[in-house]
Amino acid sequence: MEPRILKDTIALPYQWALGPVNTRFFQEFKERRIFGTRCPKCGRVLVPARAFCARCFVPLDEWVQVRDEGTIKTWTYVAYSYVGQPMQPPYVSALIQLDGADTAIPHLVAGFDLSNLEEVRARIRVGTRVRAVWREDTEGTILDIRYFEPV
Amino acid sequence: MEPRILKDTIALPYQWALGPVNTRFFQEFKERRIFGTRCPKCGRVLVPARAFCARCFVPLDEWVQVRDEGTIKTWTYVAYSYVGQPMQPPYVSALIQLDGADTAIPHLVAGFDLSNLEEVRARIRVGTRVRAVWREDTEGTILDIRYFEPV
Amino acid sequence: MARKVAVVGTGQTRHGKRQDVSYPEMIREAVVAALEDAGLGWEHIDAVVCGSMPPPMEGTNAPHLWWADAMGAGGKPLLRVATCGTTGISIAHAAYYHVASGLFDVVLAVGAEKQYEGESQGTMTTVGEPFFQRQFVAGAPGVFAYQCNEYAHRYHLDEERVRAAAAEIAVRNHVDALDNPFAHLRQRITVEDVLRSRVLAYPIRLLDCCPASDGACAVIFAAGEVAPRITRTPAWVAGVGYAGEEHWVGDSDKVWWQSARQAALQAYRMAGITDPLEQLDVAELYNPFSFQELIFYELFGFCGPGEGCRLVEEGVVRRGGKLPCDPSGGVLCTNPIGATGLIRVAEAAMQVTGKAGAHQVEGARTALAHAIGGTQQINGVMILTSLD
Amino acid sequence: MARKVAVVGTGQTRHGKRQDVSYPEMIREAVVAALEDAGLGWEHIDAVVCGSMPPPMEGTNAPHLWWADAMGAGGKPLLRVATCGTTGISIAHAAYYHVASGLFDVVLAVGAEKQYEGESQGTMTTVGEPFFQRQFVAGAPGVFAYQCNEYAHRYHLDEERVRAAAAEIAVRNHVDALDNPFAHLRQRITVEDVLRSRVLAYPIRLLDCCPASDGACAVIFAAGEVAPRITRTPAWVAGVGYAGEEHWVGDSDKVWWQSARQAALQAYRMAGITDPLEQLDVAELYNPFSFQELIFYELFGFCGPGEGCRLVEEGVVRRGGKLPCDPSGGVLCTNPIGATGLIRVAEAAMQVTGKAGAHQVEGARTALAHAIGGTQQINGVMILTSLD
Ligand SMILES: [Zn+2]
Ligand SMILES: [Zn+2]
Repeated sequence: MEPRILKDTIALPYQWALGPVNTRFFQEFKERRIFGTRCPKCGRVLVPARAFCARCFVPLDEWVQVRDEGTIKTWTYVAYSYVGQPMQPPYVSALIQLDGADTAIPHLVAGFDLSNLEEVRARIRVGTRVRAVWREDTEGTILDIRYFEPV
Repeated sequence: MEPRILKDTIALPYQWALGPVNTRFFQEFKERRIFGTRCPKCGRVLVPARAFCARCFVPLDEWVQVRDEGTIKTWTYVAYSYVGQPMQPPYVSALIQLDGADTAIPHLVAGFDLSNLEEVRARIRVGTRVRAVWREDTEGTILDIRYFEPV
Repeated sequence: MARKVAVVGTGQTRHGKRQDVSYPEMIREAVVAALEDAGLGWEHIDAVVCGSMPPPMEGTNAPHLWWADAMGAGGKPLLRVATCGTTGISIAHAAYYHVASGLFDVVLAVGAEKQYEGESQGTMTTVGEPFFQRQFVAGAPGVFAYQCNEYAHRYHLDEERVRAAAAEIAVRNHVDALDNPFAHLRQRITVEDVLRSRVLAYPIRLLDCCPASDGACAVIFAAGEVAPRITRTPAWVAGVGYAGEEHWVGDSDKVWWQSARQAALQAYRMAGITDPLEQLDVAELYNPFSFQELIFYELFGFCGPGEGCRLVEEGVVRRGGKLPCDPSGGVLCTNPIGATGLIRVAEAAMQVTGKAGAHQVEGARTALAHAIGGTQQINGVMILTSLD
Repeated sequence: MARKVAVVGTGQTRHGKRQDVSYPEMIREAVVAALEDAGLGWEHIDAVVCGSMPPPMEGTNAPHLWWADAMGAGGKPLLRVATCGTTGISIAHAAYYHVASGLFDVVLAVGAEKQYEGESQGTMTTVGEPFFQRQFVAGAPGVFAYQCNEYAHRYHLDEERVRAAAAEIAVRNHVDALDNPFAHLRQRITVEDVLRSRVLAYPIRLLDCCPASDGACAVIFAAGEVAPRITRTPAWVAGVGYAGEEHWVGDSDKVWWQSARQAALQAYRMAGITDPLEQLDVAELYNPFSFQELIFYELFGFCGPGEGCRLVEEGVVRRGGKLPCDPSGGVLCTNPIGATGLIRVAEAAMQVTGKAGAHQVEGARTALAHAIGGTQQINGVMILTSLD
């Protein structure tokens, strides 16, 4: 007898509390401003803004605006798809260090033809400068930046 | 600033392999027959049929048919609801030891007015005899038994 | 013979609906409180053991990674333990093994839950395997209601008497919670309120049932050689016991519950306890449902089988009685599940070191902490003492 | 000083698409094989430590409870560990601590996954926190592709040279897997096949990437006093190292990867290893993506920073070379994730006890096992030796 398979889907709703620091970060984000918090001990500006420093374990409350332009620290061209994937491939995902920040954030790099890997490699490498392209109607989520485009 | 909440739903599909023992169990179930497996060491008939005995750690291959009638070992009347609940309350969930089995299985007890707890308590207690009410069109799942009804 | 180990610090968040903080911010509250209690810096922690319920509870599928910075875990061994309801006591056991092994001197244990961020009962339903049991497991109340109904029947107890004793337990826990600044439910209730509250899963009514809580707990374990240098009041781990059960919900006895009994007996043996009612000063039992507590009195040897009601009726288990149970208000008033078992350990440590504040059991020297988990599949016990 | 501990038995299932068996039936295959290898009965096991990926991977939210009977865990302490990709090595560490603590003499460690029952990459995407990172984490290939591209840039390496070395690693692993009866992918491939296979996440191509596997692994750890009575060939745990990383993916360096380096150095210190290339005979590295292996050569001191390609080019890390890596075919050919780190430990034990069959590295005495997990957040190492 061929062993059988039982199929089903599990769907559960969530409501995640942002807390005060993320709430304020995204409030500023809505206005197209990006903030980090500076650690009084190690001096680093951490982006996105944090409630505490992972290296010094001290609370952070000095908010520092950083630029919406920065440098690609590393990147990848995603050309495969899977169930539950938030983005539609192909796309470029990258770690971007914004000017004024000591850390990098993941986001998309786009604004040019993404259909061909070799063309993408010609536009993007570690060190490429990029600038945020914002949505018209910001909502206070990380997707208010549609993507970063090469400068 | 009031801290914000982010809402989303995560839905993922599954396909669970039944394996040979469960496959055969549900094949018989489709024909309205319930089987256990007898342990050669402790002698117990385990229902649903198992590939091995939890107490003796030996493989089991002696299939034994048990009756679709049995005794309530314990029960509860479920009157609350929650997101993701498989059944619609109110309902009676019970552990039922089928005649010929040494273990009990969870299932529903119904076939009478479930709207009132006191009436349910008058019908159901530990020790109450019940009998399976089968679906017309069995599919080889545990819900081929619609519920057990008091005899 | 294992290395000596003590609890040297504990911390809890305010428990309840904590939508004011993100998950890591909540974790950090508990961690900072435990470090302050121990007088330690995060740099003194050698390893971190943490855990919560299955991750679909909060929809973040490896939460320890998100919590890492809040626990000061960068550059340290970081273990995530998840045994279901037992998680908190499993964390305590695992942290204890870390220290007892001689490889680590100071280990931070962290348990947490944010039940308001997801669907707890929907998640717990998927704890059951998908072929046979999942359809009929009506969340935690459904599972444990089985046990409660079977209990009354087993010992031919008058249902009204059991009902009254359980209500009394619910009232006692709610009253005690008023003296615990961390407790979630803080409301004075009466036996009538319990009996009039709506049925969730018979015989469990709303006021027989724990709340869904957000919250975190942190406990610091230290080796015998270093504990006395950290604190003047170490709470020594005198005994541990931990036992699993078979898988199938209908296979084994959940009234004379083998894994609970075995966990307690193991811990007693290690701690040299032969008469728990005499030798324990306080117990923090895992009582998400009032009725269950009666069963634990019996399994843990506070009384004989079927005699649980008597301990309530005679006041033995209330504050001022011979063996106060759940002076914190218990799980019944506070249940951030992944933290809950660890809160039992923290409360036991607080009691034996005189740090329990308004809910202190006077003169407590030896305390039992306990948790259960799964569809009645795991029991864990830890005994703490101030006696060196 | 920790108590001496040895691996006394290992067992693996056939890995691959295992829709022929249910989850518990698959678990039991590995457990029975390990018990047979050790010549033990399940009654000789004192405690069980098990784990897998986050439970949404298989849609059963506390799988250890479902596995309990298959592991013979009834009446025994049962711990579930889940640290993400590191799970298998975390299980090994936790089981080792159990025995080292002196509380348990014989502990069974079990890791498993059934990737064909759910959506692995969809589940792994939800490992990221929901506010900032989750949208951009393109499953495991996306995360580790970051690391691979940064690596080539950091050391100003010619991309074609790195590409060729990674392809060579992929080919070597596939060839080696043909000698491993448990391996999932069993196909001879060429460098050209790798370079022609489709891009998943640049620079990672299909043949640079591990498969999704079903499978289980079981390893039995025993105390130094009893191990020699169980087996004539104990594989002694000579060193363990385990370290976490900060949370945010963009905060720390994943090329000169601190947690990997620290885990290895801790394990080396404990094992008395000062020159790994000389003192190790074989290494089972965690290489779900071919490129990553180059980075581990460097972090683990097999060569200097930026020199990984040379070890491949000179044949140092192939069978017959000075330090064969992944003679089992590695993660690249077999990846039932929750088992994968434990398979590294099992393979290391098999190698140092001469039990590796057709993929045996002749005369192997000391072996390194390794695993990584999370969004590059945890590294664990265990060193096994037949030298008493
Ligand atoms: Zn800092
Ligand atoms: Zn048997």
